Amino acid sequence: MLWAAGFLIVAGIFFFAVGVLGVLRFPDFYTRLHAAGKCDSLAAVLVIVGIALYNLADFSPSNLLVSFKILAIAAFVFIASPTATHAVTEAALIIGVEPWTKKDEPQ
Amino acid sequence: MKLLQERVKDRPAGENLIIRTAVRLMIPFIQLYGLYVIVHGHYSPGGGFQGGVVLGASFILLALAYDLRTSLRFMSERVNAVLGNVGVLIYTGTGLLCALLGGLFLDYSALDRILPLGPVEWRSLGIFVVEVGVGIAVMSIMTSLFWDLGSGGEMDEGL
Amino acid sequence: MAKAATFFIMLTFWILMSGMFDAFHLSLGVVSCLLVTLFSHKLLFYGEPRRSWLKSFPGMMLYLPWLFWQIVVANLQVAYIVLHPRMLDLIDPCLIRFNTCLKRPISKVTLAQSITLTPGTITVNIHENEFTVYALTRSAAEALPGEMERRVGRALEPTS
Amino acid sequence: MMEYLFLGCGIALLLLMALCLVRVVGGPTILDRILGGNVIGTKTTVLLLIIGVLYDNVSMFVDIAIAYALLNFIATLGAAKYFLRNRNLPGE
Repeated sequence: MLWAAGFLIVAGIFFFAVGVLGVLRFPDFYTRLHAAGKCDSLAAVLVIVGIALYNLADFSPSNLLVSFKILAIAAFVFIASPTATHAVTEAALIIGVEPWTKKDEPQ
Repeated sequence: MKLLQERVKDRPAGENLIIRTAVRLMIPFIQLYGLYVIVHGHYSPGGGFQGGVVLGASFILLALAYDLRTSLRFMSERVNAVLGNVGVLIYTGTGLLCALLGGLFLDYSALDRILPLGPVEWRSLGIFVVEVGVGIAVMSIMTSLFWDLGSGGEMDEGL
Repeated sequence: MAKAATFFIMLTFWILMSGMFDAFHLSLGVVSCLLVTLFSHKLLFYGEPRRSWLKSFPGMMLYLPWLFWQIVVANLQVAYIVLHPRMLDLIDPCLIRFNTCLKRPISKVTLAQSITLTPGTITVNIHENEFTVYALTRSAAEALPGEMERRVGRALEPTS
Repeated sequence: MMEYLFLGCGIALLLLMALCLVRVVGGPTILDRILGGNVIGTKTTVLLLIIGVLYDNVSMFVDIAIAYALLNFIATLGAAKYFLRNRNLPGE
């Protein structure tokens, strides 16, 4: 159980790092959204589930309830993160941020 | 791209199916969480103020996802004003009652004279009552602040 | 009906969250659940036929693990793109449109959220039956709607 | 052993948040800044949980983390809604 929790947490940190690198490296706003919105939500869910498993390692009823609460955060992130991404995308569309396309790249 | 922009511009600002549905499914849980934070104020972090902020945030979320009119349908301005005053009244009323019964302001052990439960129990119960009052007041003031700022005081069109 | 269902869902959530089972806190929980039910019973079951929520529950439970697996796979692809030194050669952003045959609003929203959660694609807009999706690479764009739409349909649409 | 893992993860998250701050400070458009703020907020939620594990008091920090995630979501949605209403980019 502890090893599974540790593995999940390390994987989550890896995806967080990928998300941040994506935010820094991608060329325009829309592509940055891909890295920011999604890598982050998966990473957050992985780390949160890992912490819930770690919390269950010394088993007791109150720890079980705390783990349920931690999983509730995961469910919340799972619903809220794509909604926020969608809202920001539509706002960018409205104010007319131009997307980066392949043609703009000088050959 | 252009077609899409036109389409989004033509639509009224509250007409977003995705945001609406997600917010609709979340709000009851958020309200319950706010009440939980208020009620469990003396065992866990939080208490009246934080719970009130979460409760007010649920109404703000409703106004953001739909529009001001919808949030006014769930919580009318009159009810909101009454709730704010009731919250403050609970807080000062408890404090004054303690003072009238011979203690200091908000000295809950004085309430022991009404119903002898023991000063320790009265202290915990008194904190609970005061926190409920603070929570209600904070919720009402958060909501009405957002309504007034979001609509410029006109209350018909807004954020 | 909607009120009772909301009340029981809220009460379950309260008991899971509270962790205190003395009479004082439980009665406060019941009062809180009643308040929430009073304020927002219209929100949780909004304009839906009554039994559809219960009926679609097992379908959702079957759908979520598959979705999670898809998210992990797609995330690994995005990680490959991000960590590649010549990243700009790999990406080719484009907007695509497709029509869906899903009827219920909730299943449309589920499909849109699934598309957004899968890296490489973002749902930009839903207009009637038309989805607009912004994709990071051509291959991610071509894989839509396909498998995901069929699975959402099987999980949430009424089988007539 | 696990404590060191959690400590390392916390420090790594802090470093990643500092990197995100680059995007917040120097983002070309205002939406980039909002996005950076949102990313930092998600990391903060996780960081709060890790701090809870380190202090051996998870049940307390969970409540704070839930409230933080909620307020982060509302902030992003509110900012997006502002631009949906106003329809122009300020300060550019």
